[in-house]
Amino acid sequence: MTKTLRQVGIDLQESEDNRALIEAIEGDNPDLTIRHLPGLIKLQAPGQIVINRQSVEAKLGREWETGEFQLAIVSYAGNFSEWDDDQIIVNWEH
Amino acid sequence: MQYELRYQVIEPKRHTYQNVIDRLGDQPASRYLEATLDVQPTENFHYRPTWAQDRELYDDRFSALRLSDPYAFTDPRQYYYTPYVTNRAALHDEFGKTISYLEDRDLLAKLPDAWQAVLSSTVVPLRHYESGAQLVSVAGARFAYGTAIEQCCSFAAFDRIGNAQMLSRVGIAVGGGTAAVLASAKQEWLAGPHLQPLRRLIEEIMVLDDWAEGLLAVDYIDQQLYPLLYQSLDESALLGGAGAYSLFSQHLAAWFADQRKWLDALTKAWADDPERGVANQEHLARIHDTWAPRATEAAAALEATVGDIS
Amino acid sequence: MTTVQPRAKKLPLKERYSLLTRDLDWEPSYVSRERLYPYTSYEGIKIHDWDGWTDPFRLTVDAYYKYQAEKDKRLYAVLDSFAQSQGHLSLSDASYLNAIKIFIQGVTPLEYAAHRHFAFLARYLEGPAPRFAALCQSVDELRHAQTQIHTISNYNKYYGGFHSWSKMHDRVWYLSVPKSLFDDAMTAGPFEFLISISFSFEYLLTNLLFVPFMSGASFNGDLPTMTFGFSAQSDESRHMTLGLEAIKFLLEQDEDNVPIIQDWIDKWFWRAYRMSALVAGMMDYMLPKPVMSWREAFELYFEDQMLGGLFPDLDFYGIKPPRHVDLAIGEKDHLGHQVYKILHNFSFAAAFTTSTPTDEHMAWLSEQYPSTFDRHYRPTWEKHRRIEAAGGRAFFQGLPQLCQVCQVPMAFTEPSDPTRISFRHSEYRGETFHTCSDGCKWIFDREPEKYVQAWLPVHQIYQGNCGGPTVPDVLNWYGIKEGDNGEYRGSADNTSWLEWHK
Amino acid sequence: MTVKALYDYTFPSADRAENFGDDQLVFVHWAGNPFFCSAAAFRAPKAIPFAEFIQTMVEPWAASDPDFDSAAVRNWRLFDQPLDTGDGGKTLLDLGVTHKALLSFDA
Repeated sequence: MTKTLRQVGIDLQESEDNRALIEAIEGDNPDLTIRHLPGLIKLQAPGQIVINRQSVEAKLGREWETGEFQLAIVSYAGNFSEWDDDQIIVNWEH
Repeated sequence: MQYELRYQVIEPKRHTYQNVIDRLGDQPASRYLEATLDVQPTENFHYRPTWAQDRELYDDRFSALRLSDPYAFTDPRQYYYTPYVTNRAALHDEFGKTISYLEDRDLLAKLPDAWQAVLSSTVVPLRHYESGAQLVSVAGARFAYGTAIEQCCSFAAFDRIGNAQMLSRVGIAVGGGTAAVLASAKQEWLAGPHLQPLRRLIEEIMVLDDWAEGLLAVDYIDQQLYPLLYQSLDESALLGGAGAYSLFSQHLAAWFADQRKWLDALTKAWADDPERGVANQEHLARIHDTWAPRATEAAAALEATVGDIS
Repeated sequence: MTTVQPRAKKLPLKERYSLLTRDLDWEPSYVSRERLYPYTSYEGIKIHDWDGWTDPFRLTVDAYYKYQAEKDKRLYAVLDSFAQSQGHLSLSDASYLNAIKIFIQGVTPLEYAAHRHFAFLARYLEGPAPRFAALCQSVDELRHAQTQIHTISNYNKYYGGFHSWSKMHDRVWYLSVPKSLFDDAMTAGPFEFLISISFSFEYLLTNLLFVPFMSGASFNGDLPTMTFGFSAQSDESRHMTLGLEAIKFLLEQDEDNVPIIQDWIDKWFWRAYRMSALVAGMMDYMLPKPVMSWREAFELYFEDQMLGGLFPDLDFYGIKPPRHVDLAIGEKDHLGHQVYKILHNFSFAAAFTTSTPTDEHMAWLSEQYPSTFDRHYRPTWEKHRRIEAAGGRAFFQGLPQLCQVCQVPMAFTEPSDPTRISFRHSEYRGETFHTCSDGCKWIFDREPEKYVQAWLPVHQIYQGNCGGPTVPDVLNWYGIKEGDNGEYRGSADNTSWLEWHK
Repeated sequence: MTVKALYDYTFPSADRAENFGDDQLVFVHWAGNPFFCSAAAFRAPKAIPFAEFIQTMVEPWAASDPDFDSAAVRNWRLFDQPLDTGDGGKTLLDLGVTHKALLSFDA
């Protein structure tokens, strides 16, 4: 199966609280493009965006539950194909 | 060095929204009132529901119990969303600490056998009763007339899932972190003779058309079950070496005390209504006579199984 | 977050979640399933296995309370400090608040309507997983309505137009556009409601409507609105997921569902898109410091993300992009201008004010709309400028013709000719019904029994149901007070603003 | 296609002709004038002579545009068909202008 490369996106609030999360996402998704709008940061990548608990915790210096991602997210384009204790993946399925 | 913060003094043109002013005069109003009074639409609906003949989208005829002013009732707890979730976050946080404490020390698994049996076969199965009560409450969230009443029903519906999840977590803990006890508890709910009068009753209440009648019918059951299981049994537990039972049941007792506040106030508002009070009292009596004896009967069947302990 | 729950020892998240939610259900045996769930068959949707529904968020009640209480703690801290420091004085301009007036009159009541009707789904859907997701959404929507009321409460103390939002939503002409849309969805069956609001509205269009709007709030110094907006959007992500899950679930359940769903997508895309026209007018004209044009937002959030991303995904199930989407794309360079013209023509009868755009703003519009603004829209604004230079202010001295379906004044133009108003009409039971576009006409012809009932504000005024025959009678019945309406320059808000900034 | 409902979903039109008694709704569009966002809606007696309708209802509305010149009004159309308004003495009803008809003119 060929992997689809349509863009997926996540919009996050641009705030001090979310800086570590954004850095972790940047680190784990090399093809990420970033756009700043007032109050908002828009992340896009071809195919998928992945968020790893361990990466976020490393940037934050504390424990972080994937559920806390709900405090940061403003919007997204794609599908949460995975959301478990360790990882969140946004992609298109077909 | 001293800083002086200087703000311009600006006289407000009005202190609150006009609908609140119309009711209470132009003075600062609480967040509860601003978020509650007159929020629900009342007129000029565009289309008729395809799912209910002869009804508007919001219609006080969805129940026989009506208020001439739907905002004659307000929640004595003054819950709008934020104080509601803040209060419940604390309740569940406390419960979470309790259950962690019980789990860390395996206290539920170490309960005397008789208490384990009561938990597994009678208390944990009631998570399904809570789930049924949720369905009844959420009907009020949709069909009650006026924001003051429906938001109490909405919160009660969410509470019920919360209660069901608390009982489920107890079940998981009793099962030593597995789903085994939840599975056997479900069998008890479906087939255990001591629970069938209750299950029959809640199923019959779940299909009632009148949301308020359903709410009161469930409350008659609550009024039997909560004092029995989470208060008097709690006392026996403390005396009978089952302190672990008491530790979790206090949270359900606390919820029930909170639930009473708005339901009692609402029942009073119905009965005291200047225009509809007499008719409401007749309906309340009918509803009581229809459902309260059934609740007593269902509770008695269940009480027989816990009687040995208490 | 300061406290972190210990992770469950033995049960993984997925299984634990399932035990705490869907496992609560049981098959009733003392009453029939049909009596318990009477509304899930009449729309023709076939469901074989309600357990096929998955919920990626796996939010348990305790986690829900914890996260939501934390969000609200942050939000209300912002509201309190903004109020205490007279933050409203640092807005870009008082005219900015016109957008917020339309928001509380038009959008807040929709949040409330969603609250009520997601409770309907939480009662009547047969599967415990979607019922729980609907219950969460129902209380979330109450949160949105109430946080908006509280955010805007502070502005209401100092500015006009906010004070009677609830009554206005039931009565005022432009607010019948959003109200009728939700009435339409709520009067339909539970599955159509799910596709209309969860999918077509929440998933397809909510980004387009809210995200640029909240950025606009941020850009214009409205910290509270930005904060409640982004805070609400974090719930919205869950709601979008419900929408996407709903559509996939229904499509996977039975092939016969596919044409029904396609039909609903076709209807609801256009219905929701037409309502969003109000936002187009707002984005292009009502922000003193504009942040993004309707066209750019439409391209970014709808064309790229939805047509480019989502619909190829849905193609797998045989779902095509919505009918009439080509018309929406075709008018993206016109929509905001045509809508603001309506508001500018009729703000004498509205609970907000309007103004002819300034030179600077027109320069921005030229830049954003190089192919249309100077050619089709600038000349009319220049004419208003001439009238105003001579001391006048032109309004539409009468009442507009409304579309029977979307209820927007019939201001939209032919796809092939932006100088000609698009008129469509249908005959039903011997009566004529006018619609503004092929999209609305198609919707009318599909279900005329529904749309003939519409409470069209202009026609109701003429039937004598709106307080009396004169404009002041009607404005009084609407709850509009002297100074809420008309032209911004010289209005009560403008006068106060200048006074406070002397 | 009809509305799917749990009962016979038939309701009268909210704006049926009888709700307006001896009057009716008429829509009037000034074609090609972008100053007005849309056509205007009027409630007019069915028996009003056309000229009177224009003079007492349409002209005050059209004068919202300061460039309006009543002498320039021409080319009346009923929906898409040319409408011969004669000397203006005929009533709306006589001219076939019925409830919720759309009239257009150039000016």
